Amino acid sequence: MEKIEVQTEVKTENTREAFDPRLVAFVCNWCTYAGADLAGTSRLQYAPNVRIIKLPCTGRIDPLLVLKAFEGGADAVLISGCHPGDCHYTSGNYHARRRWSVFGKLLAFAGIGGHRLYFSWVSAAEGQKFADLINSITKEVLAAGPFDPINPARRRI
Amino acid sequence: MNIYRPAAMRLLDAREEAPDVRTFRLEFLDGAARSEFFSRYRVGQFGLYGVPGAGESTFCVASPPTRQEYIECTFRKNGRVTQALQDREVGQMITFRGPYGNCFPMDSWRGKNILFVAGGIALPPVRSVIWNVLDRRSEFGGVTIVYGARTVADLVYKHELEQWAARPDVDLVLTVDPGGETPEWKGQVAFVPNLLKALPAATNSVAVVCGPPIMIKLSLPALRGLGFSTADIYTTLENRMKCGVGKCGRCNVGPMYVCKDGPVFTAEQLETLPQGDL
Amino acid sequence: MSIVDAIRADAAGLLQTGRAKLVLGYRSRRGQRVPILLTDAAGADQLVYDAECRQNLAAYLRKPEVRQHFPVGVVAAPPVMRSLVMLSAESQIAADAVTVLAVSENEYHGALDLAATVQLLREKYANLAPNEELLRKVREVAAMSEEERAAFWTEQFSKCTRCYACRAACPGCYCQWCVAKRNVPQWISTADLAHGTFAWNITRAFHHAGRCTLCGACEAACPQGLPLMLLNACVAECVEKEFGHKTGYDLAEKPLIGSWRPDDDDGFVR
Amino acid sequence: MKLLRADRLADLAAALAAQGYRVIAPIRQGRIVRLAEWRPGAAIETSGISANSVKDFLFPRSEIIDRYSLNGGDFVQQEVSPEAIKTVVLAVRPCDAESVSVLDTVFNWDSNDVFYNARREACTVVSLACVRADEHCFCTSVGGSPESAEGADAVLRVAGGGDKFIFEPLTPKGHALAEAAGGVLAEGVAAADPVAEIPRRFDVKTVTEWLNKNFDSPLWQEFAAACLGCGACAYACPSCHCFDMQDESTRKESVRYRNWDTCGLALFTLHTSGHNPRSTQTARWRQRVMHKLSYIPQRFNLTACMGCGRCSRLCPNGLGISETCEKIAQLCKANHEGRAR
Repeated sequence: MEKIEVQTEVKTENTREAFDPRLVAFVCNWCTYAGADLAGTSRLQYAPNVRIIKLPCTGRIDPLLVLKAFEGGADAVLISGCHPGDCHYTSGNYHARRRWSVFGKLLAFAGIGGHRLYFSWVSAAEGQKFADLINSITKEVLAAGPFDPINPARRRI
Repeated sequence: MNIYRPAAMRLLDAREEAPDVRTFRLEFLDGAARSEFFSRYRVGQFGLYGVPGAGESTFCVASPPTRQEYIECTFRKNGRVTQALQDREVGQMITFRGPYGNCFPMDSWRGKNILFVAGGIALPPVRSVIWNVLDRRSEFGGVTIVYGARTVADLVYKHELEQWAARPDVDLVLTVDPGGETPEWKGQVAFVPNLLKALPAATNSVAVVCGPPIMIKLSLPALRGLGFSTADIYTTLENRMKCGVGKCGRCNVGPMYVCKDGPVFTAEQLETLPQGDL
Repeated sequence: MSIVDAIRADAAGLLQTGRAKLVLGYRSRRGQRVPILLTDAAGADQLVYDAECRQNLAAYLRKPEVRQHFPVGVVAAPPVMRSLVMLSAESQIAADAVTVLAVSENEYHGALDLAATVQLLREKYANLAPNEELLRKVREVAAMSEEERAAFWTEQFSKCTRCYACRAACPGCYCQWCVAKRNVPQWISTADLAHGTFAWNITRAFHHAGRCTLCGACEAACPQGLPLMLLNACVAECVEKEFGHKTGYDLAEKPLIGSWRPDDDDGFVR
Repeated sequence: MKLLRADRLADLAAALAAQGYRVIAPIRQGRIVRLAEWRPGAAIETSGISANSVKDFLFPRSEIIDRYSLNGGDFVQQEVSPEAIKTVVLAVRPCDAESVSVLDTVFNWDSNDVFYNARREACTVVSLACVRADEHCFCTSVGGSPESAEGADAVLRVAGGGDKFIFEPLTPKGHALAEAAGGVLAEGVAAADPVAEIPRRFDVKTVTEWLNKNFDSPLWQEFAAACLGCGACAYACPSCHCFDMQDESTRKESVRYRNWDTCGLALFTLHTSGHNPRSTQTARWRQRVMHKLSYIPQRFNLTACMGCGRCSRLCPNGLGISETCEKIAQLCKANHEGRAR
């Protein structure tokens, strides 16, 4: 946990004028991480704004991790795992899907909208998809602007 | 003055005592803080050791006031703060507040025999008394130490146990709980309270008892059986603490604040405090 | 026989026959309705019931001091009945640990076991009238711009003192180790800082997905007047719409977040 | 005699704000009335008692007590100064004003808490004598009174059937306030309206005596039966003062906060080992009652309950200090009569 806080910590407060989005991606070990790895070994270029955090399975990703990421300064969070039916642990991604379906709507209701929280399936073979995904999310977040600095989810000690 | 502001200490040495149990040797970074501490420190008092970002934790000061170059504490890694403390490396800094609480009335023990009874990780508070007594050996009568732990590995201060065992003016009884012995173990295999029953009857003696609640509970009747009066049996209480200075209310037991009126209590005082579920 | 008389008679009966060692009901105190824990049939005439009885008595079933008196009788309106069914479905209480004194504003249904309670809920209370006022407010917040919503909740959460009255009042909050108690790491900051109160209130609402029966006890208990039911209603609406899940109508119900179906909504996945 | 028209309370607030005071007053927010910072245009509610108390402004919910800049394994202590804004708390109840004495004692016995003292020094308390009370008020049972001026720097007394207040400065701070109020206060003569009648529900001495002897009474089970274990009563209580200390940090900075805490929550006494010396809700409720009415009286010769009734007003489960004390008083009375017979 300590590592996550460190990686996502605000170094300088972004402004709308000079905005370099910070995207935190919680990915599963078996599909999306391998997909991201493939994107790298295939020399695919994608936005350098993403910090990838590998977990065993999307089923492990607790909403509190996402809140911590927002707390620490993430402008957007991506959760990505295996396609339905491909989960290394049979059903972790199905559990995750249901969880994020509810949590995303609750978060939106509380003022953290759709362009802050993303969910996707990226398999180990989909290096291109991963690169495209990161590029498009970065573009969207760039358009949306920094995660509102007065948003209550952001840590201010 | 901000009473919640600790002093900065540097970690001089960290010794592994038992699994997850370490002894820290610390020095004050500020000379004034050091003299202030040693002008007030009496044996039995405690301090709050902390790491900024993790918080503070309460342990006794395990070194005696007769040694003023450093202070020592011994603690087990168990929660957030103790983890952060043990993650500190020699040369790095930690915070310290203290000394807090009351002390053992050692001056009133002059000329008396002293029996120390300790269990497991509770040797540190007793250790500061033991060294204080040994550093002023001529002022006291016989010294007996009964120390037990669950297993041989759980005994702390092994190096000092050897020193005490070698001294002709100290009777040391070491024991481990049944099942905790190793093939090389030469000490006793028994529970501490059971060993106490075999000791000679008390005359002109005081006892200092420190250990897990169950050990204290069973040791008190054994000591009474040896002839100790409840006023001559001393123990140190532990409660969760935050402020250490009688404000935060956490260590409240009956009308007492353990941080101010304790941690040292006689068995006689304990009898007047609420028993059972505090 | 009036509703209240019937409840009193049944409560006394349960205690006398030993079908219950404790009855959880409501009494009147200084104009308020507050819980009463009866162990003696002689006290049954203190019981009252009306629409002002807002505490969800199922919350007491996690208390060790109450659990030692199982089996118990519980005076329960439909949302409380649903909470009891939920607790049984989530293995927090044995099916025979409670007898339900099933009541609604204008009818008393007798002392029922949980199976009969489910039957009753399905037959008579399958479609509880939605709270129009609450739904209107949910729409109002949902219609705000994102900035307005963030500002709205920032202001609301700023009142939170983290007394956890909402948690105490809720039967769904049965975790012995609430995440708000955990400090390695400190998941939820305990200081009066926006991110801590945000994390607490959002996490509380989320953890009740599929557990909340919209009984309103949390909001009624909040000393600072936070509109907690808005969050609960948002979640409840989502779970019903997306997963067809209605809490507390099935003793074999699987916890919503702990289960899944292959055809769950996929629309939000990239 | 200084008088204030009842409809000019907001003008008084405005005049004080113009003189640099942060003005705190009871203001309606949704379904509850809270002591909050007064802003121009806000109406001051004097009819009931606020949900929160003066405590919020002397000993706030969270307060920074230490600060470090971090650099790996080393740190540098940074300056922390107590935040003490010149504040006036207007129209609080006499019980609130009295409660300050408990906080004064706790934060200053043995050693002095600079954070509390700085706020206390900068705070002027203006109480409003009660002409109305509700069914939860019990100040008269714990030695208080609806017209008590103890702890207040100035008192407002309702006069003229409710159309004006008598403003009575009592301390130098109160006089300074009268001066700052300027023309809003008019000279005149008026007689104070009769204060609220608050029945004595129990005798606090009898209760304290019972408590001193009955830690082990099986009745605690019954007293605490309805308690579900939240901190609502303690956080609303004007004299509950227990706190926690927690660090909040980033990689570069760490701040130590003092946050409210309460014996009602299980975490309060839980040891790291998992052992909890106060393991049941019954024991926790007993601690709260004992601390107020037995331990603090024994230690400081003070009663730590002012009878404001917030605990029973707020508790959804009908617990409160007065409920427990009434039961104890009834018990004592029954025992006494039993012995007499």
